[in-house]
Amino acid sequence: MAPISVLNEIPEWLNLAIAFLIGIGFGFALEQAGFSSSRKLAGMFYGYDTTVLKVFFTAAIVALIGSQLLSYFGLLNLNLVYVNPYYVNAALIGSVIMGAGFIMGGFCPGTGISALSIGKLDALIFLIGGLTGAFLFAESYPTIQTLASTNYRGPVRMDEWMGVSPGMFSFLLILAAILLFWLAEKAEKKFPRPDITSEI
Amino acid sequence: MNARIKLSILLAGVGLLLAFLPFNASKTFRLSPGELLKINYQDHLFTVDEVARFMNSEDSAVQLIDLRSNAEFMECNIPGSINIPLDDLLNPDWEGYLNQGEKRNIFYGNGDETAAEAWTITTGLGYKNIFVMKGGMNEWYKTVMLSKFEGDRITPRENALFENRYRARRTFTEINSLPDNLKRQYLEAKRLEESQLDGGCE
Amino acid sequence: MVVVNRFTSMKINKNIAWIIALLVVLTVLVLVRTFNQNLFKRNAADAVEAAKNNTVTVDELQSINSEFYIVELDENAGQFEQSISIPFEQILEQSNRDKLENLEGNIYIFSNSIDRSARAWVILNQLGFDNVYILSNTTEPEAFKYKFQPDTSVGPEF
Amino acid sequence: MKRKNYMNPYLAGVLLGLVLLSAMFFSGRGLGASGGIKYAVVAAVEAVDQQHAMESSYYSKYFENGENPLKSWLALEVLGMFLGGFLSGALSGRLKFTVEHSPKISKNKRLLFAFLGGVFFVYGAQLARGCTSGAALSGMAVLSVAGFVTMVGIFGSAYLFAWFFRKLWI
Repeated sequence: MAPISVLNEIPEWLNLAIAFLIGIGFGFALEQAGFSSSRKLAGMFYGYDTTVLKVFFTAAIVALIGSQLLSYFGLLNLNLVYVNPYYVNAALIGSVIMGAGFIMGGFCPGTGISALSIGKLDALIFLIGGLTGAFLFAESYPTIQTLASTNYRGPVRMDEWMGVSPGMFSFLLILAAILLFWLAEKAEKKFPRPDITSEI
Repeated sequence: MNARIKLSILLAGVGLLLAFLPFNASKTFRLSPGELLKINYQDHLFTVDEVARFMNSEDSAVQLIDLRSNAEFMECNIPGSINIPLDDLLNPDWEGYLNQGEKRNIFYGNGDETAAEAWTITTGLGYKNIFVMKGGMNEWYKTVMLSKFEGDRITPRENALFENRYRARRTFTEINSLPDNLKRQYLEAKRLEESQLDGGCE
Repeated sequence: MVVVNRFTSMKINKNIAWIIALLVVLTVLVLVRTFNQNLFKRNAADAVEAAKNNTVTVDELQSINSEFYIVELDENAGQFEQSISIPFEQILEQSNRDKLENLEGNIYIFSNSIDRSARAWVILNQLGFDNVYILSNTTEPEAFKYKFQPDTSVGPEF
Repeated sequence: MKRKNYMNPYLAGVLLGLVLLSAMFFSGRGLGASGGIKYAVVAAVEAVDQQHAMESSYYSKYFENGENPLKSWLALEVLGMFLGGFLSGALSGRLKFTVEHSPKISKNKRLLFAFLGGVFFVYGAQLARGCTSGAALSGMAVLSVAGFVTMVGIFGSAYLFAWFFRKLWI
């Protein structure tokens, strides 16, 4: 019965060791996908390389399907898996700022870490910028605290919000992903691809 | 055949399967009917005297849960309890409280019926550490609040028992005699301790 | 040319065969789970909802005109005339489940300790029985019989 | 050592999905990255100016339970990411100190925008309580509305801003 660390008393070192192992897997998968290259990532927004979309949606859907099936077979209690709380203002404004950061820096924090680990110095600068950003946020927190925590909706889930079963919502999401994958591969053929092979 | 088409076929197939799953496993009982029936309910009961002792010693490994309506709860409750009316039992906000492996949750209603229902539902859902205060609030009132020692000579055992009841009675009366606004503050403070699931980038 | 074509089409078939095999295995597993008799499949919230109105007292039985059955859950049944005896421990036996399913009309379950009927009621509700009620021999089993007397002369020490 | 190509994106996606699923299975939570960055800042501020850290409403909540913020799940996971990325780079022959930039822009320009990008991204991630991994990816896997909103917000606004920054990339 899972989640293991929630339902069982496990020593802290083991919990942290699991975190470390999962981190290894996470970093490995990101690097193998090619997320250690900012120009490959940026290709998403100019249509020449849509790896981001493919990896992102495949990963989310695989985890979604896996968790739904494990739950159906009584192996995983989904009620005990963290669901991100929804703060409307914070999510909207924060994600727009993140989008701007993404197109300027060419990384997101996770991909920046995987790029730095293979020696990309631009990723190092990106992460230093990230530390600065986190510091600025912490210092400005008192002034934006209200913005960050108003309009709170709780940990709502899409299926509840739309009033369908989680399985049905997953199915619709999968159909959307299949359509997006098809469009993405069409786009890759259409938009000129700058020569980034020397970089990767 | 490229990877996209293979993956699309696989995902579409599994998606179709998911769309027609007949029940939502995160909302149904995890124990099988047989398992649930076999659990010895008597092993999950506490007497009011035991609960009074937990209350007197402010035992942090015990969480009392009042299943009655909010109005009844506000009128009087066992100090240290939190109020989860039976109607609200499955509200996800309480899941972190009820579904955990550390504290013992002790349910009580006014009688035995509500608590037994709530016990069966939560135990069926796979929650551990769910117990019931036998007799509920009526038994508590009769035994802890109103009983008097009658007899000529008191044995040490009875003495300890009544000592315990008197202490519980005093705390119960003190806390429940607070004006409503103070009582609410006391309850809010309790509520904030609610354990939450850990995750995200927080 | 023909050989090459046949070769590629075989390869495609092999790929699809793997995917189909995986899907079939998953479907079989899901079906096994779905038709497992020994499994609750009902939303637990249904029990919470139905519990709001699931108790009838012995006095109220007099005014019920439609057909009903009383099921006694205690070993030494016999408090009611013409009641059906199904001890609590045996409610899941197939013969008893069949018996309950074949009763048309409301079923009132009774036990001397109401917690036993309450537990049986939740289990039966989650197995899909919507016509089962708890029979209570006291008028309001869940009412507070006392009145708390506040004592404002004693203040808590803060 | 010969360079190997990147993994097929769909296969990499399946791999990443399984990693995320195991995080849910073992720890009941999703993946995260920006949280690790924040913990580093919290720890650094505490080391430099402990009084400030204790007084600030923001920092102090990370010291409430008396634990070192670097001994948290997220911090360890981020440490693991470095090792995982390094292993992958070593296996595929991609380890190299370099600044990757479009030939049309100078190295310094790339580094300047990388810095600005980092500031914006992590600031936004703190506000939205998670980045692409913590909020969007993990959120989508548990069907969280916040996850979907964040995902649409990040990619939508990146597409909007893409036109202004096209010189950086193409």
